[in-house]
Amino acid sequence: MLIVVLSGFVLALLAPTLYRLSARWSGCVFSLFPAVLALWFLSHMGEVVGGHGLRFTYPWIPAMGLELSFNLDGLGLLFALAITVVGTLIITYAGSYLHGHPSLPRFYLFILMFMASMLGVVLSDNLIALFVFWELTSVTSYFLIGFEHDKDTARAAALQALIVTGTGGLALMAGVLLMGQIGGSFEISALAADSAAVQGHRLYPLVLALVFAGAFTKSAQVPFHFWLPSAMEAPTPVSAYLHSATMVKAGVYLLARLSPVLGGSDIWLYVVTGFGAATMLASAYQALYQTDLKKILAYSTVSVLGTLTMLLGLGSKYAIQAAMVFLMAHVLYKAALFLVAGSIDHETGTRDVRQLGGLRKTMPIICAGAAVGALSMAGLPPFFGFIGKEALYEALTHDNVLVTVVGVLTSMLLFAVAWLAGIRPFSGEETHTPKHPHDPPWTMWLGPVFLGCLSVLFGLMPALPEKLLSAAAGSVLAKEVHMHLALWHGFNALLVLSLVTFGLGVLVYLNLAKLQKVTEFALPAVRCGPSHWYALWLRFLNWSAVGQTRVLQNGYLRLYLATIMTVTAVLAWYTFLAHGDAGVIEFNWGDIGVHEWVLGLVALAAAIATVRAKTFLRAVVALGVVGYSVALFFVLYGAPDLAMTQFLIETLSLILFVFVFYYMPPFKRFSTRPVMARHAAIGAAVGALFTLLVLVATSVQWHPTISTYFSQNSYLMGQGRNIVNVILVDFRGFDTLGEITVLAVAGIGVYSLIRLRLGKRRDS
Amino acid sequence: MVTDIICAAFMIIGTAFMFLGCLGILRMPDLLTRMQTATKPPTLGVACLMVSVALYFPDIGVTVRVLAITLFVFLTAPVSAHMIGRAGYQVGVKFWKGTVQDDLKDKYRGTSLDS
Amino acid sequence: MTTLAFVLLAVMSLGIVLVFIRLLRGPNIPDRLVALDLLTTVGVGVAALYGIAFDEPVYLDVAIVLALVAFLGTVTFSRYIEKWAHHGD
Amino acid sequence: MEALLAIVIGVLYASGVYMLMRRSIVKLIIGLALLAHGASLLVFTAAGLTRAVPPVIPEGAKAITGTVADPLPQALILTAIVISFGVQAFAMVLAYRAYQTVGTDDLDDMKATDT
Amino acid sequence: MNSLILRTASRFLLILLFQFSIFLLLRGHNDPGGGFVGGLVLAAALTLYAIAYDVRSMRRFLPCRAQTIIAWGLLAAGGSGLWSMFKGQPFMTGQWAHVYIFGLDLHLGTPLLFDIGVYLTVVGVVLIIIISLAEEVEDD
Amino acid sequence: MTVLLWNILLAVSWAALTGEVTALSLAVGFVFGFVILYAVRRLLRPSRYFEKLWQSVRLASLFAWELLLANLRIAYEVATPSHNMKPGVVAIPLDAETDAEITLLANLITLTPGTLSLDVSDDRRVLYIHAMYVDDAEEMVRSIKDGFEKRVMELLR
Amino acid sequence: MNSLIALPILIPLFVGAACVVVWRYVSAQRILTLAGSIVYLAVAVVLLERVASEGIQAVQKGAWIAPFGITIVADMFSAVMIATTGVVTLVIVVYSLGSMDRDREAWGYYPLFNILIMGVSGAFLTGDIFNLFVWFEVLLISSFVLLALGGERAQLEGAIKYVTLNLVASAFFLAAVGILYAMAGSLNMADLSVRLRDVAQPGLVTTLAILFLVAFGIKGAIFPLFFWLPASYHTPPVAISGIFGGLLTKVGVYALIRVFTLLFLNNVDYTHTIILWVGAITMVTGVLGAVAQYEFRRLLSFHIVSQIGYMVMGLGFFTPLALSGTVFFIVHNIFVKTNLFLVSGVSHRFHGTYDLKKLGGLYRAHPWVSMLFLLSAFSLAGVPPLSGFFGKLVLVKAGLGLEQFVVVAAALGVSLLTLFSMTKIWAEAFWKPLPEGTAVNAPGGGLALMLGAIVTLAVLAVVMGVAAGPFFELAQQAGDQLTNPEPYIRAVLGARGGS
Ligand code: NA
Ligand code: NA
Repeated sequence: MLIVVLSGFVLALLAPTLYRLSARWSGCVFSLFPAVLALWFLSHMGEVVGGHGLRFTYPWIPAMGLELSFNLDGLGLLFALAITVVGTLIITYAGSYLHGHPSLPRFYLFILMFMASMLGVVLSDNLIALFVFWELTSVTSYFLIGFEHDKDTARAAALQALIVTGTGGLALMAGVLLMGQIGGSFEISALAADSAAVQGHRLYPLVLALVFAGAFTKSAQVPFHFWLPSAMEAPTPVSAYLHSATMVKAGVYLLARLSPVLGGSDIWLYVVTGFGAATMLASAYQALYQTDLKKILAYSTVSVLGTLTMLLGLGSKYAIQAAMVFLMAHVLYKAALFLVAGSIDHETGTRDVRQLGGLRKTMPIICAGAAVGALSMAGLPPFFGFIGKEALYEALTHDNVLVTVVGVLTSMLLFAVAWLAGIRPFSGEETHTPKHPHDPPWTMWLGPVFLGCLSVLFGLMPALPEKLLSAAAGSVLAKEVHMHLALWHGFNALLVLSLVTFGLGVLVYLNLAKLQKVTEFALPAVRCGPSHWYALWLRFLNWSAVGQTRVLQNGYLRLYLATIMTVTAVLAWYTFLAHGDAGVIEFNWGDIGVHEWVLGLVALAAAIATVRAKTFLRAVVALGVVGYSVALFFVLYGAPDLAMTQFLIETLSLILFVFVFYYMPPFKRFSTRPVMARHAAIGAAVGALFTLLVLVATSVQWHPTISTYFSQNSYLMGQGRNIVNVILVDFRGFDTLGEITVLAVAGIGVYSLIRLRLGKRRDS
Repeated sequence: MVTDIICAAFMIIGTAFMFLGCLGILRMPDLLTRMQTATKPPTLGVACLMVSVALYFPDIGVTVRVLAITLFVFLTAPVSAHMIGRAGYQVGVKFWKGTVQDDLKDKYRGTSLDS
Repeated sequence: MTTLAFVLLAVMSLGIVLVFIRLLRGPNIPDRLVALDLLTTVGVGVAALYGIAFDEPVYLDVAIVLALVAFLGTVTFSRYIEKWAHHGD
Repeated sequence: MEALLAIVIGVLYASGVYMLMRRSIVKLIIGLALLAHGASLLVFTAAGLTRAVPPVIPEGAKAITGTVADPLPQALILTAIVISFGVQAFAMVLAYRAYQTVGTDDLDDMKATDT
Repeated sequence: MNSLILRTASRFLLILLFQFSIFLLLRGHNDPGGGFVGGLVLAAALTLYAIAYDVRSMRRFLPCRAQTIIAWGLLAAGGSGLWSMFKGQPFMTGQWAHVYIFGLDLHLGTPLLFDIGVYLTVVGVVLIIIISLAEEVEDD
Repeated sequence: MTVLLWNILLAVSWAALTGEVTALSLAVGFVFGFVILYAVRRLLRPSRYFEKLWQSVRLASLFAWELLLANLRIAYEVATPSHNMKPGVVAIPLDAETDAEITLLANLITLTPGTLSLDVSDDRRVLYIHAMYVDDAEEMVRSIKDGFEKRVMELLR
Repeated sequence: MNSLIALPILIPLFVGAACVVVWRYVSAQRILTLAGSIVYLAVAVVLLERVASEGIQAVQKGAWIAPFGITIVADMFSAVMIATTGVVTLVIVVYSLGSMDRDREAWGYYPLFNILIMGVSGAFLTGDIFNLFVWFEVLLISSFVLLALGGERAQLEGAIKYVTLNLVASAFFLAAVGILYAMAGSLNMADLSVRLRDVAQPGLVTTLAILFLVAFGIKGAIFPLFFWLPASYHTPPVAISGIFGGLLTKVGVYALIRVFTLLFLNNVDYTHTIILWVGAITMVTGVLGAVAQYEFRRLLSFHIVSQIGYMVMGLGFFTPLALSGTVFFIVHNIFVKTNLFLVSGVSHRFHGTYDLKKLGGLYRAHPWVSMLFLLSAFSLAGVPPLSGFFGKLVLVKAGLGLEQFVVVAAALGVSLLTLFSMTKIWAEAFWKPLPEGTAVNAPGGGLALMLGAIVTLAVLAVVMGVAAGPFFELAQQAGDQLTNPEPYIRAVLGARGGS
């Protein structure tokens, strides 16, 4: 199993290299891989439908609760087959569709990687592993959508898809982690076994919201659906694969997979059903307004995803069964229709339905495939789509009238859409198109034809997929399910509904233009809403980013300093006043000798003189006085070594000052009085802070210092009488080593900075 | 005892000379006259204080250092004065109104330095 | 002797104040420089008095260093003042 | 005594901070120097002051017996002084180079790398 | 702009201060002084000489480039700590040898070598800064 | 010869500085002295030494006397409220030639009564001094030339 | 034997000094530096292995017993940081051999680089708070010089801000150390940890903690103290940007973590809450800053700030899991961020600009370089299964465990925006067709070395993700040691466990 999932990644990485071996037949060669996988999955069909799911566990990062545990049950198998079978057809198709495209090797890389990730999603039992694969599908789809990256629109669409699904992904991540935390395990099977623990927890609504965010964005539920139509910038094989058969179903898959854990509650019911219902109706409606073949299909896909979501929300046995059937039907016809759309685009050079017509003559094989797909989509017998719709109606009628009405309305609209997308380009008169169309090579019609055949076959012999679908529904419902599918149920209410649907559908199609005009008023609300938000969000993001940066990173060093100093002063003062103990401070003015007063005042006056100096030299002289005063303090309090060093260093610093700033212009007064006052206030706050800290430090001593050790051992062990020096070269010689290193680097730095002048050379 | 008295005397004289220099630099009217008072009395003051120190610490090491300091001060103080005076003259500091003679003015045309 | 040294230290401090006033008042840079030079010379004296006051001859070493740096500083400053003068700043 | 020094330290920090916020690059460097003085005086004062007894073990003794100034902060400050000398020397040259290359000492003209 | 008086004085002072700096270096372990102060004094003396004459004249006193002095200083200081590592003791464990010459008990140890490293580094650094800056100013 | 003298001088001063006048400290001092002199060998010129001793004592006593006088005079000037001085810059023609002579002379002048060496002319022929009491400039020039300059030249030649 | 711990400090010192000795012979400097960095890496790996198998290692420098001498101590956190430093150093050296210009090489690049590594290693290994200050200064001065080396205008302007603000931080740091010593009487961090436990005025410790927070916060570039970083990190040559962006800022974070797990635990509710929120705001402001940028390296620089926020957030959570996540995240970030800078250098080689608007077409022209960028960029954005994902995962998990939902939401939002700006680079520099008028340069010599460096780090980003297990176990050990300082204290102070 590990090989099944991971080999895709390995092959993907090798794809660009392998491609060179046989560029011409690369599509066929690479399609062998999913075909083999499909066969492998088919070979396990017996065990799975017999209720003996396969489980494989490999440790990955146990410390993070991350294991590669794969579960092949009905639901997983259904999806895995969809992924591999459609994958086979798509890759075959793409080999021709993108033949000669410079980036074709990379296409294989990403599509194979995507496929492997998708398999990982539908097979993982570990939530974190599932999430890992989930994110990989988002990322690989980013590259697939942006495949034609020379186009601005493709890049924008790729980004949009990534941002929307990425946002959902992050929510899902939080949801997954919370779920694991609440439920005590990251294995879905373990969580499902104890779903009460999760659902009873006070954070359950949060978990639910997060998981929904992930699933709804991925499966393009309203209001997050807008990315999917934009994503039609992708090459058609990608749309066919990702945006009909696989990735967008990942959200639906997630809801199905987690419904034993999270489902069954009222929130689940209302939220999931509500979003699903809104999506199915709104997108079906929007589909009518599209002229781009692929966008029509995209909106219809969104609508179906809504239907599936709604069914998962309802959660009843019928609903789940219907979901499985409907899902399979959709995979079969929608992938086919996308491939058809791609072929039309490829052959005629346009996808605009208004420009297309009469293609049945020039592209007969494609036309056949398209017709089957469209009729199945329209829900007409004897195609599998009809069975799907029947199952849907059965589930809805078992529930309530509202959802039934929504279902019927959606089906009605989709009927018209199916006609628009699958029949209209082939019927009527031939039109003039940019290229002269004819049937594409077999690799490009194989897909629609094969899928069409399956639609017919399953429609006529529904018993064939019955067991698999039962097993899948069983996985969702966590109990054994025995479905019975048939084309003909007798003349009952469902049939009436179907007939009504067809009738209305025909009416809608025939009066499309009028209908469009009548309902136009609702369009902006539906269409512009969410994608407009995205645009707004982008603009807001950019605005706030630029604005924030302009405010914070404004380039004025003094403002940076003012900020830092203010933060320091405010935070430290607040902390001291709120937590500190001001009572410990002892003032002692009595013990100051005259010379100490004088020295202190001189130091103060010199500091102030430095600040107020009007010329550079005055400032330097005053600074020198400050430095010498400091040295004299060292003299006064028993630090001759320090005093000597300070005198020498201060003098050398002054010399450097004079050396360096020899040619600098005289001081100018730049600042206005209020600015200076503000800066003075900041300075005072910081200065007062340090005065305070010194007073505190001199008043408090919690523990005796370690200095006694030095006094005792400096001569005996360090062989020196000057304790300071012994500390410097021995006890704490490491400090000194670092210190002379600093000095050395400073010296070399000055040297190099003075001598190496790339800036000047380039300027001149 | 005698040593102590001599030591104290030198200390007082030395300090007095130094204070004299400090007072002079404040009181004198122009740069060069200030330098006259800032150079000579403090140099002598340091010498006196050094004698006092040498008497106070009867130690050969101290004595040598005292000699070294005295020598150093006597060597450097005039050089400092010379440097400052020259610089002051060159930047064209103004003489006191009572100045009677200036033989140097041909050598430099004083350039004014706004300090 | 120690007491005497302390008293003289106070006198010396007063002297420092006087020099400091000159340092602040200028009016020209050379005036300040003279003041600074004198300040360090006084510092040498203070170090000597301090050594006596606290019976600690190590301050003599400080005095030597102080004398050295005073000279160095003064010389450098004067040199640059001259340079400035010639530079026409 | 600590009280007076605490105020001196506060003023040094305050003036250093104030100077850092000027627009002239030279004042910036002066501000850094003031901060460095403040920091070394702070370390010195905070650890407690002892008048005039250097931490030197007298000739003949094997260890300190009486009260001496705490040697450890002195060693720390010595390290810090030397470090800040090196760093400031570099900062000065950097400022000089910047002045030379940008052609002004006004820091407000040196914000091309931010905006 | 040169001053004869200053030049003559600085020649005398250089000799005296050189000796004083070595004195400070060697006795630093027992009295105030040490590698830093010693190095700074010598550097100050050389700076004085550079100011009195010019940097080129001062450079003639250096046996090698200033950065080489710095490097050897670092190597001496760092190397003084290696000794003990070869003996299996932690880095920078003091190694002392008691040398008896002319009846005098002399303490020679790695901390002294360390201090010499400090001395060399300090001298080298101050000089390299002064040399760079002075030549920059003289170039202009 | 001079080098050797310098070297011995340095060895002795080293011993004195360390406070231990022993064979070892002298030897060490000699070694350091040698190193130092080697390092600064460009500074030294041939010169005589011992015969100068007497002259230097004479010069020193003259100097000490003048120094005391100078300071008392300044003390009077500073301590009294009014200024009685007549300052001025005076040029003194020089007979002294070598660096050492001129420097020593200039230093001595600076430390003595009311006079301060300001500068030496570029051709080393004139010493400019600032004097606080220029009553008679020529008398002043003469006294300096006969006093300090003569003795300095005696000593250093 | 235990001198092993000191070697990461000594090797760069001696190599650096030796490079100065052979100042005129650049090739000798290159060989020395390369050899030194290989030996360093070997030592670092051995040290890591030793710490993993034998526990915390400590050596008393000069054999002076703690807390009187300076202790060098390697717990798992330090050992991991040293090992990371070893890797990055070697990579940068290789990259420098291929990319550094002759001028800078001839004017001290290699010695300065070595000393920088010395300072970084010292900071990671020292057990003494003042010694930490010294190593900070060592790495700062080297970074100052490296930043300004060459003296181009942008470098100088950036360096002034960098130098000033870091020196301010140093002044605060020094003052804080002085006050700490005055009140607690020791400098050894383990000893201080014991001494600060029961004090009469815990509020004063908290006040002091704030001072350390500001000092290290400036150095580590947290909000609102980070201004120097985006002002300067994009100005020097790329190899220098790389080591700065990757390694240098983490030293500040390291110090922050060290003192706030060892010393300042008197009022965790107050201090670590501040840290937590500061972390949250830091990551948001940083990433917003990045969104606004169109200069490759400046964009990366703002991301540094943002990711510092992530690390600081982990400290704010202050649980073993969170600190493990932080350690993991730091290591990941060092590799990945360095690599992104290095990639920017390659793109600069090709087109002579860092401006994303002028760049383009790299994906078409250099697919392998693009893949290398992608691995790092997506790792930075936390895309699974690359290294960044696991760091994020653990931190988010830790935050959720504490029910810090707002902070976690911020972290996730930041992750999204990181992805957003990484894809901006991707879309602009790689996907977009090359705009008219942008130069196309021959890559010149040394490209193979540059790419070799990049490949190494990209592989590491993948390995740290796909095989995150062993790495995370080390991080877990580090996190456990950080939240339970007793073993550290015992290792430093011996059985006494205090003084
Ligand atoms: Na205290
Ligand atoms: Na104290």
